[in-house]
Amino acid sequence: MVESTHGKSIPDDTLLYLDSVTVSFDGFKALNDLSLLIRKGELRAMIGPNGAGKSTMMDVITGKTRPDEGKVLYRQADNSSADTDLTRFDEAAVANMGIGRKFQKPSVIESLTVWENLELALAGRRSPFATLFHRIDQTDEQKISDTLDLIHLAERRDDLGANLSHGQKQWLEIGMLLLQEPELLLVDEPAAGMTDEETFRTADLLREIARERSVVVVEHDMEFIRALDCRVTVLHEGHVLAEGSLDHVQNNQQVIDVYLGR
Amino acid sequence: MKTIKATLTGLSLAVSLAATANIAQAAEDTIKVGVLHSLSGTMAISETTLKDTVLMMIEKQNKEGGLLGKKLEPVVVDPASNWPLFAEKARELLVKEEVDVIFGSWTSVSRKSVLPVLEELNGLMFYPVQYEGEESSKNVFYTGAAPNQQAIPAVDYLMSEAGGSVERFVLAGTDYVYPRTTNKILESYLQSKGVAEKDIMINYTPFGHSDWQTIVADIKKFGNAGKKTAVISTVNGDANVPFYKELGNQGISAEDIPVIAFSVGEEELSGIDTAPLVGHLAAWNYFMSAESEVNDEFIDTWQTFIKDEERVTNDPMEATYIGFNMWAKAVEKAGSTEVDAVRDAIYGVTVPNLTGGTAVMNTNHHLTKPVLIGEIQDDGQFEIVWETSGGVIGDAWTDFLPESAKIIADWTSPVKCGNYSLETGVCSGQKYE
Amino acid sequence: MKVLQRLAVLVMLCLPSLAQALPDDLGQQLLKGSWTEREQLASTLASSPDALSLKAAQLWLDGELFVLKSSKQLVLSVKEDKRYRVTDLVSGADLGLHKKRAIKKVPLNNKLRGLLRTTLSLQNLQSPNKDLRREAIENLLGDTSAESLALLNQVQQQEQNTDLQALIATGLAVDALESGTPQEQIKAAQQLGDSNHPVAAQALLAQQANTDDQALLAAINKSLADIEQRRRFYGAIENTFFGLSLGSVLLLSAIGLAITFGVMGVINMAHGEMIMLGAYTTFVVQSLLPDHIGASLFISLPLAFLVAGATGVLIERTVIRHLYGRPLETLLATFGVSLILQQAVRSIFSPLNQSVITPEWMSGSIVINEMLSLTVNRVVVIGFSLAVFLGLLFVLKYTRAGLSMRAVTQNRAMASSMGIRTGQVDALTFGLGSGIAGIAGVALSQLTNVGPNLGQNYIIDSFMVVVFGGVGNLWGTFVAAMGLGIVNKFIEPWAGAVIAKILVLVFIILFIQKRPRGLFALKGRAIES
Amino acid sequence: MTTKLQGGSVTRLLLNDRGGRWFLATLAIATVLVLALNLLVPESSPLHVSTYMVTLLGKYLCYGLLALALDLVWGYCGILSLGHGAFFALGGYAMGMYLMRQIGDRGVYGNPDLPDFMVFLDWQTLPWYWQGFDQFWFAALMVLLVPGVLAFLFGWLAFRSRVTGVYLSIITQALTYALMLMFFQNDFGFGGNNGLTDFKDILGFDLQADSTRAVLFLLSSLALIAGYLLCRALVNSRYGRVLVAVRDAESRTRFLGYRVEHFKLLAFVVSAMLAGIAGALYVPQVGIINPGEFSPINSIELVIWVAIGGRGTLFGAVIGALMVSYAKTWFTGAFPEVWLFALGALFVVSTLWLPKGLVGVVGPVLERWRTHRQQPALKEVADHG
Repeated sequence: MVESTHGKSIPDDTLLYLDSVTVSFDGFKALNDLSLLIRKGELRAMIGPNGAGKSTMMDVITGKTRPDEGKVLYRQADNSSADTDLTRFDEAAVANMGIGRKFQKPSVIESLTVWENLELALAGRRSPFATLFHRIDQTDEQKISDTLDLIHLAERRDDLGANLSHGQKQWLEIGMLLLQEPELLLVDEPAAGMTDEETFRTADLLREIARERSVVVVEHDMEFIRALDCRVTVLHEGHVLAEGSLDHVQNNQQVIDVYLGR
Repeated sequence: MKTIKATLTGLSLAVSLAATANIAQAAEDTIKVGVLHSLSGTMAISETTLKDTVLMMIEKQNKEGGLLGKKLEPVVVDPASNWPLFAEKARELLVKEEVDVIFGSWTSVSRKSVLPVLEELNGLMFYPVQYEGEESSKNVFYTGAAPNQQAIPAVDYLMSEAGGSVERFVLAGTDYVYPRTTNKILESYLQSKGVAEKDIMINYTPFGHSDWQTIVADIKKFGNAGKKTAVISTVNGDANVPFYKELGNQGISAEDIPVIAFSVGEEELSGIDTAPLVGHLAAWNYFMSAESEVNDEFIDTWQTFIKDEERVTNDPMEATYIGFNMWAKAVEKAGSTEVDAVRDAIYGVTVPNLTGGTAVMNTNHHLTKPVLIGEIQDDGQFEIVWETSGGVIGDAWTDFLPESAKIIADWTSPVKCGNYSLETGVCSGQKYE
Repeated sequence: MKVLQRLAVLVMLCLPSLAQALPDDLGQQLLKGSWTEREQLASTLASSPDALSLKAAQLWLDGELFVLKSSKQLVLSVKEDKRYRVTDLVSGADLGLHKKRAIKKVPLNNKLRGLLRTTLSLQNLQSPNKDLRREAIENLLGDTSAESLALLNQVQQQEQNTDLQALIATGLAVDALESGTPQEQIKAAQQLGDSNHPVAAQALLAQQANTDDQALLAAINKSLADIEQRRRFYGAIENTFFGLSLGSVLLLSAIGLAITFGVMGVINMAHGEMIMLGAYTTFVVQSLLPDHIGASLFISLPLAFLVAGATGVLIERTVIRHLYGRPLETLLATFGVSLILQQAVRSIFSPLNQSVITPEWMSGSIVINEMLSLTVNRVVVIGFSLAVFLGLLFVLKYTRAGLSMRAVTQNRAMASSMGIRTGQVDALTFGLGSGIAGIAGVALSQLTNVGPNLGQNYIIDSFMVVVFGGVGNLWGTFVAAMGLGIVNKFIEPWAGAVIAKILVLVFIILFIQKRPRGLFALKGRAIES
Repeated sequence: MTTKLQGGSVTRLLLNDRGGRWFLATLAIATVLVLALNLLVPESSPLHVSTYMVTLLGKYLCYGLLALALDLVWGYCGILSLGHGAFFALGGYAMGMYLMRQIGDRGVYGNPDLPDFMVFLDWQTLPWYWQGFDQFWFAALMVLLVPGVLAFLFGWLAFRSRVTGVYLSIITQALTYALMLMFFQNDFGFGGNNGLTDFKDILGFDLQADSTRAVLFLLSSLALIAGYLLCRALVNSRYGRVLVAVRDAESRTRFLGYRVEHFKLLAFVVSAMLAGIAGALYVPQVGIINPGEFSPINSIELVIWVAIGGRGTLFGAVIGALMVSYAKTWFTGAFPEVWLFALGALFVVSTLWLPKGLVGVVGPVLERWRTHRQQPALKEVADHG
């Protein structure tokens, strides 16, 4: 049992705990005393109007932005005893602790092929010298081609990232996430610019993934959220407004006010 | 207005020259004269004039029937103020163009860069600019002033009654070899004249230094100590204009603290508003204001050649003039343009210099010529206020530096060496024959 | 020698002047005589009561006294195109036109110049003009001959102006310190402690060296300490001024770049050449209107703006237009352009530097006191740079054009969808930046060379300033320029010019580590864009 | 055995680098040809290649290597260094100092312990930083270490604090500018403006002998080939792909768990060392090294070579360097009065009409043409691999 600053107790199967995090840019509070708890193997959807702080939250977790106050406690699978405070590490370190992130606008390496993109993401030693003499082996190749099938890009393996459609880029990026073999995936608006058909496939995929990993999805598309059918957190002005099942939050008066701007 | 028109014609001339420089290569049985002066980059300001001077001399020589019955043919290249490029271009001139002589270089570093090439290919170059000395190459003739033909007399003048019997000296220079060496020489010379350490202030600035406020203020303070003070300036090229402007603005007139410069001539002054500078000094072997028949003639030819009534002449131009005429005379004497023959022929050759006397080529490859001190006038000219009686022999190795005092240069037997140590009797440095 | 003049003046001040003509062979003597002989003549002429000799002396001093070689007459000459119109000094008779070489300027060197000026100036001790009187008195200071002392005492009675009285008092004190009774000496020593005039310090030092009277020594040391303290104080002020003026030069050279590079993101290597164009415009204006030097700068400013601005627009339309979103290519292209412009200037105006005259109203210096004086041209440049900066700020913030410029540079697509002609605006913006550079050129032509390399000398510093200040932030550029200027000037006295510059560069490098986007970087999300 | 293995690895390197293969082949053949025509063919014959040419080409090759070094960091890692000339110059100075010491007592003052410029500034003893340069191995080591260490320190600072884009470019420029000012100072002990010159011989071989020049030319060529293969190996490895990732999407790469700064640093240091080698080979061939080499303008020109040749193709950079340098040599000789117009126009035009550089234009054309005719040859090479 770990005590949070609020004296609230944290369950043992916690994977990630944001402990009253505050971030401000030139006075404007992007995150305002935000506390959030993700359990192992949980699939969590986050919604909220623009500027609610969704992206900033991800920045804080992934070590891109240092919070002014608060901690981000992370409990790795291997040593469930000690919690690490992610705010003390940079992006690379956080990523190597098993937290993968997919950006809002798809960012794949455009001048590398699909295959190379995946190979790049492949879990493994990340130091320059390691990469210098790295030779890809059978199992890795297998992993990659499996992923290719999973994200339906098998036949485009040798095309440049630049030449993929928007949707395909999204998928490729998710594929890259998977190959990182993270414990926690932060997925920012995966369904953006996808056809309905793609959208549902994406939802399935994420549910699939969530079996052995924890996934946090930020999304506007309510249909997509419904398809995910999971616990939903509503962010507003940098702190949690409501939390619970989709129906629960949709009937929450505050939430309605915020969304309809009353 | 006039300047612009003149320069426009200058442009057309330049272009046509460029053309000739190429076409001419086809021409048979000519004597090729290499011109190795920067036409672009930082040094173009000074060197372009010398390129034109050489072209003028060649034109003149050809009008008079050329040399050994052959026409002279200029080969102009642009080393672009880039020192390695000087070496490359020199090689190109000697190997590809097979020129018989090169007139070129301005900065010491460009000369140093060309030197190995000349010595390797046994070329012949005339170097027309005042320099720090400490050199005498078998393949170079130095027609500019050595330190003892500029710096030393300048100090003598300043310390003299007429010069205002100066007791306190500021040695201000750009931080490179020429000022460093000159100031070293001056320092030991001044001390030998009994000037105290505390009465000498030395200051170095980077190339193209443009903000002189602090330094000029310091000079002013230094000069306020009571004793008569003067500045000996080895400040180079571009840095001079802001320097003089600052002097004028901080109200340092030539009567309070005269500045005597070794690198400021008519050409540089043409780029400055000289009204505030009247009375500041310069030491050269030639001033445009020198009164002699040859000078008048030279100025006329120059101004017609360059198609600009206002265009000035300066000391390096005279040095080029002397160098060219000496070479021509030596070629006539030797009856060939073959380098070794010309070299042997040129020792002792005398040609009239533009100030009325004659210049002699000594066996240390330096000239004997008079030293003049001039005061800047408001028309951008110099008023000659002092001159040495007769010529001064250019000294390759100064007597005021311990190491070089032991060394002499004499390219005739028995010494036949550019840096012969009287101490060890060894000829170090060059290694040919 | 001096004594002789002083005596003459003393006599002259008392007696009514008695006429006396010039010796006939004066011309001959002046031309052929030795410098010492000339000095004799100079002092007699300049101190003689006779008006004609004084006139001759004055002309001689101004370098307008000639000798006609043929007849050895003293003459005046006026240039009439190629020839010189010569008139006799004494009779004023016209001696016809002559070649330049037919007449010879009466030789003059610094020594003579000084001699003539001081001696002549003594005539002005009574002059109604305060500055002439000051100059006259200055000449008497620190020269302790009995005669000059007498003169000082004499003028002290008549002098009303308090400054000048103080000056005279200093002069007398100097004398008292040297040759007064012990009490007078001590009093003088104390008195000199309040004077900023260099002679005060000189006299004190001199006396310090050769007295062993403890009381006097104490007084002298105290006074010297006071003077030194004041000198240090004014030195600091002077240094700050130097820093500001260097800063203003940096600001001027960088400010145009702050637009073309800072706002538009064009790595504009041709910026320096825009400055150069401005400077050359000034030169052309001056050579076209040689009689209106005073006004030339004011005429040049708009012209320079137009010339450089137009060139800028041309460059933008022909080259840069095709390179938006490819900043590095702009570096290459503009570098090419800069080479072309340099060579063009070299071909049209010759590779030599051109002389740009500093108008009367911009030369000389404002004397605060004997220890502190600010050079006028620097003051003007500081003021001018501020004016340009504020003007630009105004244009960008409060004018429609400025608004659309910012709109386009911040969000091209949005702007064009709002009906702004982005193409035009780009051209205008670049033109504005270049034009400003041109204006800067006019100012810089007053401080440095006007030659083909002018631009090269400023381009690197300009980039340093803009980047150090934070790209796209005018205030950043301003603070950076002034800051670097002052830092540089406070390092220079103890480190020397070169090291100062190096240290500043190192400082920039290290500073960028701390603030990877310059002084005035935008924080937060903006970094991403 | 080993050779075969190496041959194998080399072919594997060049397997999908047709341009590189052609480039290396041409370079190798040209080198041999030039040497043969210089040393074997008598001067009289029109086919003879003068030593002037050999030295000139040798100089170009050094520029080529320098351009290659820049392309590694700029083309593949997106670091636009405007100060790469500094590393070149430092390498050059290291070599220059060795050559200086080789002069021994053959200097004009015949002083066995001190270079001439120290003598006439009457320095009494050799400054500590000149110690050891009389040993070739030491100098050679310094040729690599000095640029390497400087690049390491500078890069470590800059990349760690995530200085990117134009900010990085400008501080690299500040770096080389500061170095230039330092080396211009005479008190600094490197000959001030005159720099180091008047070299006599290297490892006992007379620098002015044709044979020595030929060897230096050969070495430059070999260095360039080796440098090319090294860079190719780097960019073909997974490391190289990370570099590209850094160039295209730096923060993405971070979130993949790569320490971007380390990758940049390695590339930067390697590149600096290559530049150092280029400088070291350059100096004995041109016979002088002086602070002018640090001038920011040189570094900018270097960037232009790479851009004109084609950024991010390695051999493109080299071709650009050779072409522009040759153009400069030709222009300055052919129309000395107006050549800057030509060079300036060349830069403008090539940026406007060849955005991808020469290789970007010529490459595809040749590719298409080749794909018809090169199939068999390709298979052959592939079989070797």
